[in-house]
Amino acid sequence: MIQALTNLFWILIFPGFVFTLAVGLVAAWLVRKVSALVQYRVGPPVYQPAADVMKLLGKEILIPQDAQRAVFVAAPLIGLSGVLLLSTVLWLALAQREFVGDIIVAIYVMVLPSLALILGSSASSSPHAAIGAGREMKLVLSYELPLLLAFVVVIIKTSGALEAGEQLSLVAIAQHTPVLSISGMLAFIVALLCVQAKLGFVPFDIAESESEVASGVMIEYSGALLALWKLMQTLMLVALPLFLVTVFLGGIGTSVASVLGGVGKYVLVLVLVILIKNTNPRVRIDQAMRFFWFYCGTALLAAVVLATLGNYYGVGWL
Amino acid sequence: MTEAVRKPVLAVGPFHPLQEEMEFFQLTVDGEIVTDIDVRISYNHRGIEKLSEGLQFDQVPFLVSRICGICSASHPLAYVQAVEEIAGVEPPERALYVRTIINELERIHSHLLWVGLAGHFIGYDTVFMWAWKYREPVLDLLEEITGNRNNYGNVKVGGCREDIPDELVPKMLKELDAIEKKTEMLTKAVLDDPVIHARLKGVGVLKKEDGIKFAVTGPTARGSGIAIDVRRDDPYAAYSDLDWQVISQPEGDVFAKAVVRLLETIEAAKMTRQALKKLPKGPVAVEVKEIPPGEGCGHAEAPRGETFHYVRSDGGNRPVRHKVRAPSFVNVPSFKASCIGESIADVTITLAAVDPCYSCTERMAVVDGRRNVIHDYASLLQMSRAKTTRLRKEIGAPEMKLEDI
Amino acid sequence: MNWKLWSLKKSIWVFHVNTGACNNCDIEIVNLLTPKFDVERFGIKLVGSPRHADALLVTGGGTRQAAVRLREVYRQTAKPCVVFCMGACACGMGIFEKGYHMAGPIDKIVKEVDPNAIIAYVPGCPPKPETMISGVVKALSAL
Amino acid sequence: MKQHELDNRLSTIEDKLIRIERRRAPSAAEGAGDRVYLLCEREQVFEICRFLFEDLALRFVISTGVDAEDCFEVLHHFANDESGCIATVRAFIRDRENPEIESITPLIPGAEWIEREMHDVLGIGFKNHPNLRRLILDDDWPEGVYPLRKEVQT
Repeated sequence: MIQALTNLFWILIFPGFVFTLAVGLVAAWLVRKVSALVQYRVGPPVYQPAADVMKLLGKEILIPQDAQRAVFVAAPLIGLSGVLLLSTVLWLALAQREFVGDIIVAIYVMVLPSLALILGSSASSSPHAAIGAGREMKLVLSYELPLLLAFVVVIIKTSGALEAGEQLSLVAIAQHTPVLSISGMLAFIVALLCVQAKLGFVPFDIAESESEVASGVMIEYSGALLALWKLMQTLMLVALPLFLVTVFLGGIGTSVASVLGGVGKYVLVLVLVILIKNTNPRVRIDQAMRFFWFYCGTALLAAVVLATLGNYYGVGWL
Repeated sequence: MTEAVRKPVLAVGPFHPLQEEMEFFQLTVDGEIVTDIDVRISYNHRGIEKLSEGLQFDQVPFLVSRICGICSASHPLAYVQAVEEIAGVEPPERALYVRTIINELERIHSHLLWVGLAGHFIGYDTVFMWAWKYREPVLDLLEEITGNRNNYGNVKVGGCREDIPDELVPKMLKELDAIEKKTEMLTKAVLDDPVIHARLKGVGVLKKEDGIKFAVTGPTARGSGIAIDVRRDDPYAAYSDLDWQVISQPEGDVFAKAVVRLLETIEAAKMTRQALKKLPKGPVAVEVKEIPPGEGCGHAEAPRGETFHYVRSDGGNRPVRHKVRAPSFVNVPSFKASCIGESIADVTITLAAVDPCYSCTERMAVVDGRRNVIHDYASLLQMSRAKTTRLRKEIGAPEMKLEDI
Repeated sequence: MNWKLWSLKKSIWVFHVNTGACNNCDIEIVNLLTPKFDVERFGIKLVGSPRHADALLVTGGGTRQAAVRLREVYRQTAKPCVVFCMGACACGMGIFEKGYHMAGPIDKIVKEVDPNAIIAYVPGCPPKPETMISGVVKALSAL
Repeated sequence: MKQHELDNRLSTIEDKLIRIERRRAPSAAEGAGDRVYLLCEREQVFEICRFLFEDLALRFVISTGVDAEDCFEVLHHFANDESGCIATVRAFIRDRENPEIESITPLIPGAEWIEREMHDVLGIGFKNHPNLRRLILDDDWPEGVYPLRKEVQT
């Protein structure tokens, strides 16, 4: 009984939903504040993202006449639950509970938000949303393969040091820091760019382009449903960098020192994301595809070869 | 298909954070190439010509200054000149100088505004923020003279309503120096930038013959080598006393229009300074008792081109006919000549280059009959920006940073 | 104060509708975004879809052609929302009151769709950016 | 082309006109600001505009439609940018019931919009106009109501 309650507490409050949400809101504020400072503006107050979401929850929900209602309403829920699942898996793995969260599960769950976006915008039957959905789909196609390859590199890197049957376990992978090698570094950089695309940030905000016109995937959404999308994005700001931290940077431990270190790693990844967002112009969808498939793909193939060689000859830094 | 496209574009798409006037463009494209353009105006038709017939001669300037917020000094001036022509009134010399100064300040603020928006259209948001920042002091000066940041309402038949206080002149001279310096810097940054060259040169060419056929005016004409300028051709206010040049460029592309506007801004700052230094003493208005029957044409060079007003009087206290021709009315249709055959990534900036009362490029729908693709304004803007990025890579230009400007 | 009201006051997403204005009010609204005024400080953000908006900034007196579109936009806006009439034209059609092509004023057009619409007025020709900000603040404190 | 030369050239088409009126803007600087009005019947308007636009190479400025109670007037304004002169062709349409005049759009494409506008607000028909659709009145505007006519009260 007590065990069940603790688990519930873990999942819902700390470090589950509520905690993730709090971190996400702060992260979202950081994104806007830093962007404003770059443009010589003051930027919003710290409670701004929370206020935005709260306000949207209190507003009316309009569903377009021609929309497929069930899918239209279900899509943001699917997206949100996808991210929640991901963050829970991550937290449990990080806190080294007895949980056999495996990296494949995480990778599959990570696709859910993008799929939900495509579903939702296709269901809203607006030409703008249709364009957005088409772009999102192409974007997913372009970054999903490099991301997978990046994880393959990690699996190769860590497999030598792990016991049989543990190679795919997130808990086990979190014990290692594959970024401290050439192949790991390459994989990390590519994965970071993929995360940028997953978050829908410049230079890969092709599907949304919120800064100019919200004629993107969410154009027909309003009220609480829009709030769900915003929440999903907020939670992704926590989950995705955290995933990178877990897989590449050795995770967050349980001792005080390693928690502090872990927070530092998370902030580092987040700041990297924000900086990339603010110093780059938007690319076109075909440029993004070429970038991910050709450049990132080549780099990762090299990384896979390096990692295999390193494993075979026992050279850690390759 | 058309219905399905039009509805969402009109109801949802047309509005944009950088809001502009309502006009609706429908572009027909074949692949990447624009083959036809259809324009629907009327969203902004307020019936000013009819309203004017119901107002007294001295009330009309307030109406016509609200034709366009950015040309709110040139429209009343053109009207007042038409009425002065009927009445045979000659305003005092100081009034002519005050009119000149306000019109040139208006030109500076309008051109800087355009430069900012053009920057925004090709993906240089930094240019946008900075140009608008430089523009603020001009608005402050105008507020100090006329009491309003826009809509000055300063001219009347027979002179001006408010004078420029002598104490303000040193401050204005100082501000003008600063503006001129900043604009020169901006001009240099824009003219030396290889990306802007690659992005704007040879784009949206309006040939000289086409320009004459479509009767274009202002920077649109001067960018196509048609060196016309009402300030020189039919001098009004104090322009014949000042030392200045008509800027024109022969190429006819978007780049030429940008160059014309930037150089004109510097020229306008110089003219304002000269006029301030020469400012004669005396009253700023003479009394005008009544307007005799007759007809008069007044025209003035607004930032976008010639504003033309035709007024007819029957001896009463109201005009019986008042025709207004804003420069955009003839400049806008000219993209029938300059846009057709261009790629859609370049259409936004080509339309914006005309500066149609600060860009009507909002209301656009692109209909591709062959591929069934609908592009809205956002995707056009994106295409335009993506092209900038691509060109930047091709010439190996460094990433733009805020400090570079 | 309940959380709905608090959050509504702290996060105002606005959508801008021009219904036949002379562009002055529009320029001043864009001016609000630039570094000098920076309304993001107050949580005010311009959005590109009326469905996301909490406030409609309407400029211009409402021409016959634009009125139809304004009604459509109002219907698409998620409630609760506030309609801000920016400038003299939007408040009472100003100098264009007798024009034959006018369908305004804005409050009349909006009330045809929703008689209980919340409408705030910011007069001025054009209102200064400071006035606009203070107008928004006053409208919110009256809620 | 200087002013006196323009005056000379204009007198070559005097037989097509009712008369020529000349005025001078009082505030204009030396050697500038002449206004010339060429009064004619509607049948002559295309030929005169062709002469001004092609032979004299004047710049088309705009057209004005006027409801002058007993007739309609269509004024085509042209500018001579070398002398600052504005030459206005003033054509009378005497038939109030069915006002029609020849379009100059085939000659000057820049006149398309203004002729459509005059068609909207004054109900003047333009023969040979390539695209005489509604331009500035709204989609629901009643047919046959022309706001700029004098009988329409605001």
